[in-house]
Amino acid sequence: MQLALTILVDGISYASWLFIVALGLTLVFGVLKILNIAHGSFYALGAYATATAVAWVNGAGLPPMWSLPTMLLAALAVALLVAPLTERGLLRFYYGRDEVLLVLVTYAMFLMLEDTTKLIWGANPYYVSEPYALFGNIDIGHQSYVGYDLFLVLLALLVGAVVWWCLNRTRTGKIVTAVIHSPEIASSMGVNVSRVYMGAFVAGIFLAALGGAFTAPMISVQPGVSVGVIIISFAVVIIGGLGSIEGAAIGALIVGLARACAVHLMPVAELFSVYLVMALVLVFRPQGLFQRIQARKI
Amino acid sequence: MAQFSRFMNRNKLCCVAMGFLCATSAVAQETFKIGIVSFLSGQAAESFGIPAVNGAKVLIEAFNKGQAPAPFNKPGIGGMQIEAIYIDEAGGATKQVQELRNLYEREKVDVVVGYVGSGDCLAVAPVAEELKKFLILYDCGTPRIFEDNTFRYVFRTAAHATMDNVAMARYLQARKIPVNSYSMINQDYAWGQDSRKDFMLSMANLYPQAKPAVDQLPKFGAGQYGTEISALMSQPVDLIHSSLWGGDLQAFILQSAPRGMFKKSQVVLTAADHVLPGLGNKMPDGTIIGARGAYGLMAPPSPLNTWWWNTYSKAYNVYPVQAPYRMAQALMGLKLAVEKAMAANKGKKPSTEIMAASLRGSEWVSPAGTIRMALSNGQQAIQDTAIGRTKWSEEKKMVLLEDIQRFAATCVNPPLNVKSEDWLKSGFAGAKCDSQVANDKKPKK
Amino acid sequence: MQRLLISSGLILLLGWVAGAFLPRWLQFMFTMAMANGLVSLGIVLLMRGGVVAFGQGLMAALGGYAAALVFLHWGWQDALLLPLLGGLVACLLTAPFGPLLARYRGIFFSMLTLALSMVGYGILVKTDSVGGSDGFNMGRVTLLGQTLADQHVSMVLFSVTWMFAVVCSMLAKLYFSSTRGLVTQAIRDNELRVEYMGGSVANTMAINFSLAAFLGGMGGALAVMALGHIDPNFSYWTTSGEFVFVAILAGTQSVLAVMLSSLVLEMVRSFSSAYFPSTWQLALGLFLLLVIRFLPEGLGSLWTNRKSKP
Amino acid sequence: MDEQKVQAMSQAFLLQARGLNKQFGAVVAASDLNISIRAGERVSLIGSNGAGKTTFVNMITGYVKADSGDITFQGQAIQSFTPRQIMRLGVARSFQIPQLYPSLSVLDNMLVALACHDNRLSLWRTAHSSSAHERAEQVLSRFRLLDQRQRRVAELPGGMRKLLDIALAMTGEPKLLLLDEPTSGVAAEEKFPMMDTVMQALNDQPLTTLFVEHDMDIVSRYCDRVIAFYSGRVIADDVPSVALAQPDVRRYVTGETHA
Repeated sequence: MQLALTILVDGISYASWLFIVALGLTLVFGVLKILNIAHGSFYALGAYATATAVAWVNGAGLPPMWSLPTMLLAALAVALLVAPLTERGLLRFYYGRDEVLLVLVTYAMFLMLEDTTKLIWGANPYYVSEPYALFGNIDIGHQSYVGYDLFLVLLALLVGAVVWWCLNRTRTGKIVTAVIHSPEIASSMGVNVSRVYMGAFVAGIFLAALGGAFTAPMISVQPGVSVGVIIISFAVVIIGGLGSIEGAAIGALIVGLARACAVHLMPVAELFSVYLVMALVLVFRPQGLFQRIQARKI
Repeated sequence: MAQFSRFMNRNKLCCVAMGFLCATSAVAQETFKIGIVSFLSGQAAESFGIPAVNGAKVLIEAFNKGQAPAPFNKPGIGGMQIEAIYIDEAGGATKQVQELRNLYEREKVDVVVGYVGSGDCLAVAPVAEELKKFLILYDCGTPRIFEDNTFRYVFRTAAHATMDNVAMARYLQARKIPVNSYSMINQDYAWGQDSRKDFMLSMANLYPQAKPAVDQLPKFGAGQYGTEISALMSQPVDLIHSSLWGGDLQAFILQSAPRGMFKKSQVVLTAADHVLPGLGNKMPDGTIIGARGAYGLMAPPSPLNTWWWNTYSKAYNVYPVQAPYRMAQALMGLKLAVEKAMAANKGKKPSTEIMAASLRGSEWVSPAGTIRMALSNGQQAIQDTAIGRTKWSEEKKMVLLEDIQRFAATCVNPPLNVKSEDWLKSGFAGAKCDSQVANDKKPKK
Repeated sequence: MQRLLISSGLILLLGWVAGAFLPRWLQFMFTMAMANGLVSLGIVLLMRGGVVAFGQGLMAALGGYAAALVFLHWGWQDALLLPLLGGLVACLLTAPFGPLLARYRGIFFSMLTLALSMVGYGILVKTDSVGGSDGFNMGRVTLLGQTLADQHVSMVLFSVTWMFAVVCSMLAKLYFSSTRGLVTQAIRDNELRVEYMGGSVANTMAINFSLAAFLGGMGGALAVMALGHIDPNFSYWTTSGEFVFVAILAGTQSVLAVMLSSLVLEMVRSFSSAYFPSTWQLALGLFLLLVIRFLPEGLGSLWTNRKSKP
Repeated sequence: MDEQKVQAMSQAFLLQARGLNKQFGAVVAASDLNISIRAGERVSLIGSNGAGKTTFVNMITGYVKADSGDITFQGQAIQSFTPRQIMRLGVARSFQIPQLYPSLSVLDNMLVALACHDNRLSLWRTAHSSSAHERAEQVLSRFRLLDQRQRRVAELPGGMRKLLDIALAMTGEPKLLLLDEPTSGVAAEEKFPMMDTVMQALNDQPLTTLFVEHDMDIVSRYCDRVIAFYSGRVIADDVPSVALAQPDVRRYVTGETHA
């Protein structure tokens, strides 16, 4: 019982972190049909930006609570500066290419961003652990958790809700969903598709950066942080169904819980638990959990 | 298309330029070319690769200017200016094997000093042997390299990883720290798996009654340890052992300290010195850490060490940790060996054969104490090591180490021709632990 | 057919002669390029059917481990035998997955193969008996019972690899213009119609998958023979990514292009990491982008015009 | 009725559909369809859009599975078969949207069809054997496509695509040929020449043909039986002159065409 509770909490808190990152990935795929390997690099950028910004806030002697909005702004800055640059200056030249080809394009972007980040911030580690202490500790069962981790769960819920609302309750959202279903029809209805692409990409990158920004306090920001998140967030969106919001949520939960079970019950299996889940889901639901196969008109 | 072809042309030019460069360096005798390979990108860059390369840069500069203290004061290497080529170790063993061949046969280097990854070391060693080229492994840990093969041109100028966990267990015993149960968290690849095994065997020798409890093997570069920490803390134990390093270790500490893990159990980290400067007061006091040698804060005081400490600190305004020390002891050993070989070779640049012969079985004093090429027919070094306890110093604004205890090389390394694992299982048969220096002052900054 | 045989024979001889004059490092680079090229050729085979395998590294790993293990434990050390064996093992071990994977298309095929290769990676890292994540070394191969001296080994390995590369390329060319080869292309265009013509899409895909596995295993075995070392990274996703890149760079129209692209990648990576040690990823990434941008149909499109059959 | 009789009945017919039902959500595409086709008949299926013509064809060829009811071809129940199995029995079809291999040449399209039909796909035997070329070119010439054989299909005009689509279906030497709107998307003045070409090509062998068509002139000119659909039901089934004269047909089907 106690163990079950711990597994649940651990699983959920891991899942919520994963969800924020994966959401951006699935959004970008849904609209631009690009499975973005460089997503991890934007995550890293978010973390670095936060490291710099929060350090500055603390330096300015502002109250620690300020670091939360700062992190938000850092992520926003990354999204507004870098995303349009890469989308306009790079990605758009590859639109309409084969999905797998685009994976490679983003792989190249990933390589380049790795070195670029290193050129800007160097190889030394950055720490911004101050926010991590903001919410103190919370005891659940016999475990004492850091409040911040549970705050991330709330953040994830909030992010999920906001994105869902934007897509389903706003005019822009309707347009975006239209583009997701069929860019051709949307553009024939006078939608400026390239604007939507740009917007979706910025949003996706913002979510990646947000994930990085709010993870920064619990890690040491340094080269290589990007690699860890790529494949696992891939697994999430593949499990959930590419381009599906609720899919990303469920996928994140599945992965989080699977991993938590592995760690608590069978640590030796942790290494490939996630891939096994992914493979299994694909075998039984080729399109992922939240994607249906539409018959083609002949 | 235009860009593309231009790019290729540039490469052709590169080749030509390089060919020319090779030609010159082949005839000219006044330079000694060293290929230095370490992580310049990826997870190991921050903690190992770049500090080591930085160390190499300052040391080689000092060598070339003849500014290093005796016996390293001859300019360059025996008068030859040192020319270094740096290669990124990231990209896997396959890439390393190819780049090693390119270094020897395309860049015509006289020696390659490098490799942090055990897998890379295993892969490149036979290649150097096949090409009959001089190779110095300066860092990688696995004992398998020389225990599974015999080499003539391949050397390792640092002790292998067995030492780290043996010393840790001996420290616990020497400090009379009671351990009836212990948990472990190690990365799920060779380094972590080996450290875990070594520590368990060492504990079996010194703490036969101690029971292993939780045994976590997170994947390399996991970043998020919340779940593992819950698992570790779900069972009350006296001791928690970890061989995590670099970013993983930092993340683990940042995430576990607030949850009171370091208060609940005594935490021992076998390779943690390199995170101290960065973590600062985020490093919990009283943690027992190793440095994979008597490095950094635990280096034995000596003029040489003071010089090295100051030179490095001045250049990069952070004090040197294990990685630069390991690089330094490799380059120093190399310098002396080559100079000895030149003396034997009437001052001319010696052949690989002679250089290897003079490094084989030699010994020299490094900032971390004496290095002895004692094992595996004099190809594998042993060295003294030390373990200490962290203590944040408010006035120095840095983490210091107290209760430092040194262990003689012969006490924590297997004797000649005994495989590490057999030695551990034999209960450290033949270990000589007489010369134990107890706590002394760490060098002044 | 005759023309194909003669031309491949000539290419084979030319390569052998030319190889003898190369410096050893270049010989080795060619050897690796050909070995990797074979793995990528497998991907090209699948690409002609419209799917891209992102887990081809697993095939190379299986072939490599198989070769290295029989070398050590059964003492089979022949340079001509091991590659065939590697190919066979990879083919047989993955054959069961063929029919399953045949159902998948596009990104899902890629991701499922990737997942499989990562599971394989995990298992290999876990297996101490094969050296875990560090892998293990394999000794020097023999040729028809002859042991090889230090100074000959690199030339011999080059010649052997070159031979396998040329022969496989020839067979691949043959396959591309065969009935099943043509149907494979038809499947990429419109598999529904292939089914309506009475052709079995699933079979063809499964067969291509197994052929790709064979080539992957063979390439892996050749690479291991040259490297003398194998580790789980063969099966890591970035390795597969490079194989895929070579396939994309080559395009699906020419077999020769595959080998060429593989060589180009080796060159670019090696020189960029030698001349920009801390920004070589930047250079490599830039190169990938330029190629994909300016050679959408791959290198092959430079000399095969679209209309004519490959 | 007892088994023998059913057998006997279905023997008499080449194709027989009994009690077919199919719904897509709220849309009824087929409700209790009972249609029997004799060997040698030229039947045309008419009806407004969404009346269920194409769905019927899709059900026969296995692309869509009926919710209930059964289909027999030469007395063999085929409702559970895949398109591939059904095709192997001798049922071929063309498509409303031509289903071709755009990146291949016209000739290669035919070679694929032949290779699939022979069902002896080989890893080494070339697809470009002279015998295969002969057969392919023979069919192409019947459809007046011979001089296009080296063109990539992607570059073909719509009418030729339609022809090639039908030609592909024909290579299997089928017993039953289903043409789904052969003239849709073809310019008005090309319709008749095109249908003439098709019909001549068909005349060469005894072949039962079922075609979905909108153009009543084409219907009355080329077929000897008309089945009219309205919202999934058959509202008329007779020789063209009679069927097209029926009030229901005039109201629901042809009404919109000649108002």
